[in-house]
Amino acid sequence: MLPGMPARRATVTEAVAHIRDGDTILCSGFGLVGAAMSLLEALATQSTARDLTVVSNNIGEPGRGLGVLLRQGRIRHGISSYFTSNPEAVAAVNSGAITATLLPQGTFSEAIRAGGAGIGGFFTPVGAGTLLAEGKEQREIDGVLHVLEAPIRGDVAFVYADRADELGNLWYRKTARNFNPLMAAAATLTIAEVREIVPVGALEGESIHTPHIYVDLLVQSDDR
Amino acid sequence: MLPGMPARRATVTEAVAHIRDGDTILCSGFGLVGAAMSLLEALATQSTARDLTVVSNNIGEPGRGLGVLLRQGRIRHGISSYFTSNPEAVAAVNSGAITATLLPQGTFSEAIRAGGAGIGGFFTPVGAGTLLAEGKEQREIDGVLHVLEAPIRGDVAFVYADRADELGNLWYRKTARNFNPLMAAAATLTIAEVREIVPVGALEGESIHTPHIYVDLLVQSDDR
Amino acid sequence: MTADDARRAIAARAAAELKPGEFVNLGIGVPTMIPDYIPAGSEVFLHSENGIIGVGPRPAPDDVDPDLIDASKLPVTELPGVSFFDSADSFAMIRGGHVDVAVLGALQVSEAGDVANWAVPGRDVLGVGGAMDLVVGARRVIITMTHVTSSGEPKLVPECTYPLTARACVDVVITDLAVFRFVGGRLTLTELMPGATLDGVAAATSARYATAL
Amino acid sequence: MTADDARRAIAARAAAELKPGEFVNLGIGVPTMIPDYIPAGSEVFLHSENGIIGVGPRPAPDDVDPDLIDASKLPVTELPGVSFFDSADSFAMIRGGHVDVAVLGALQVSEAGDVANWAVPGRDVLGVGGAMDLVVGARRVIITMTHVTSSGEPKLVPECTYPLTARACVDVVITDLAVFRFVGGRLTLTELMPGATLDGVAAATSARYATAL
Repeated sequence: MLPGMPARRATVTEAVAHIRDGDTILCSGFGLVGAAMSLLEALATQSTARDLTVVSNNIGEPGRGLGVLLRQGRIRHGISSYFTSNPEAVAAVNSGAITATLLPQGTFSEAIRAGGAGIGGFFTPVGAGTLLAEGKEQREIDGVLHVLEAPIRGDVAFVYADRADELGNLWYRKTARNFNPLMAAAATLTIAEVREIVPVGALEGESIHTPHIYVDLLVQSDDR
Repeated sequence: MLPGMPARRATVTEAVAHIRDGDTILCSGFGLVGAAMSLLEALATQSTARDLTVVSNNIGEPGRGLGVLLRQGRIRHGISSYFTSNPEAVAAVNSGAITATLLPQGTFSEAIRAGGAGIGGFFTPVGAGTLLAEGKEQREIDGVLHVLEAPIRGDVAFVYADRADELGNLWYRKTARNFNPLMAAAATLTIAEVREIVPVGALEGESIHTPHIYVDLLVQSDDR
Repeated sequence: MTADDARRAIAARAAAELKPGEFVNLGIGVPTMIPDYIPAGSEVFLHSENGIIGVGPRPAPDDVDPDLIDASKLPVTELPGVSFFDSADSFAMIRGGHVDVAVLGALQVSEAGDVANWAVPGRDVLGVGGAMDLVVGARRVIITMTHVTSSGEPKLVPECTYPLTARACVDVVITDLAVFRFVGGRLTLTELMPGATLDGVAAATSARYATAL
Repeated sequence: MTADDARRAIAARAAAELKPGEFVNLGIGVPTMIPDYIPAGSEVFLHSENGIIGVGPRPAPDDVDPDLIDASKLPVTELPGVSFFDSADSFAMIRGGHVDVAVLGALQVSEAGDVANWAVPGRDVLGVGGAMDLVVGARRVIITMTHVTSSGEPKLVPECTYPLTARACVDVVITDLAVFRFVGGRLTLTELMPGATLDGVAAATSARYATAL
């Protein structure tokens, strides 16, 4: 979140102009559900930013979502729980075209939450004693081996919401919520692609999933 | 959460019969807002459980909520961010009648969340280098001093919700949400006092704050 | 018995392990067949780690909702009382011990209850998903797998040779030949599947195990 | 000037520090008077750590909603676009650096920007609330306080003698005598309050400071 700015409306073109070479981008979505497809398309077609680190549960699918950016050779590093859903991402790691950090999905989620929540690190029992804990600090807590995991933050987050009000409060539909609230909180600049923008007051205060404090730019989705 | 049981309806009397001597009870509420007042009253008048550890942002008010239990001498230890809102709690600590653990409110909240979320501990910059970090592990992370905090769990949680469906899904109203979702997730037995019980399906899936996986007993509130 | 029959027999047997009121997470593969064998009204609540409790059956093609999928990324329906939550909350549920049962496939299970189910040495080690979280966090871990690999190698082994998912976390193993439980920490054959024999199981198992039918 | 006038002057001056679009947390005491001095339509969004963004004015007695309070445990109203969240999420916002400004009272501020505002030695050290989280987490920390204690002791001191809330976290100090900022890490007097003099400030301040009016 940038300091002192309410969410502003922007076009996808204006939005992706913020992405710089070397940026870390948090990309929401479980597979392509809840992914900001219009922003990803604009990033592929209207931006030349490269050497990107992408933090995303999957690296898109072949030729779809982040998969386009991968084919363009603009991804330098991926942080993910499941590269395997895009065979081209696996091939890119194996050929050395990109580097990879693999995390258990719960650790991946919790690390992004920690990044947004100002937590310096956390101990989890998940992955302790396995290949994925190699090189990380491990210790027994109450007799159970835990591994210390670091927070994850991004320069930019691409999130997708079904509805936003004009302030930038977000509401996610069904399982499209997934990583969106975590990523919205963990980036310096949070760009929300939304299906529908409603007047202030149209969302119930108890039902807002991401308060507008986390949202910098609102972009109308052209995905559906 | 007890294994393998959907939320069951119970009277306050049946509910407080689960409390044993020496139990740790997570008591929600910021002041008395969002506190399970019917359960607290039943605990005071219909149970003799003693040597209790109470985890609550405040130890009630004089003669109200947890303040009644305090007067009865049934609290052994308090974990709180603000004992000061009940002068009798302060006096009890100073006389040695109860022992106290003071935590910054954000650390208190995060520790309960960690307890429910299976996190073994977390580093926070808050409190590092102060009196409240004494005796705790501290380390610099990215140049900032952090303190390691442990998770908090309870034997029982008393939570208060405005609405529950018959499965035990909970919905909290306005600022009465406060510690309720955290505490509901961090106890072996979670007892929810609710203003209104509605049919299954009456709460929107996206709006449920505490899924019924966390709720063991549902009690009708007689507080309002 | 065809391979599909074998898989269906495993799924049906696994379904019988689930008790009313339990919150259950079903992994990909054989576990996704389990809902077909859960009687209606049994009050087994299905959790999927992408953020839902109250998963219903697969929809008819015309009823697919693009925002409603399970962890296999396939369309599902929702049951009354459904709730949705984000991924951090979902894995808080799993890691925090709130999910009663996880049913998953495996590549190997050791006689100590270790499980390997995410990676094959020498092949890509680039997808783990929620497997580690589920076997560590769920109160009861049920492994469903064919008894041997496609080349006939035992999967119930003295020690896992594949990269571990977690140590000492398995409670029940259901294969096309038998059901095993860890009784007092010891791998124990407790039931033969229809048509299987004790000798057949012994020949197909390299792990040491007790027998208590 | 009465004590209440002095407090109101501090609150009015603090209000002028807040910029449109900022998310602001107001502590107890003088900061609670600040909303009276924020012009309508200024788009300053008030956060209260018990779980709300969009705090409105105090309600008329007949309009009190028992479920709608601020961190002082007093009734408030809600503005359009209000959102509610739990305490872990609220402090994630604070600690994670999402709240732009925290305005709090203090017992002492040191010339290094340390603040002590939760405990007096020899008295009860049993209430800290959200003070530590706010001064560590907020992007900008504005301290509002009377320049000296009721017994005339300076509160702007070389080194805090009261238990610390946090080190090197203060950005602006507004008292009844002056406004100070940390400029290049150095405590700097930047403005005199109406009626105050440089000599008067110097006499009431034991911290070393630069002057840049």
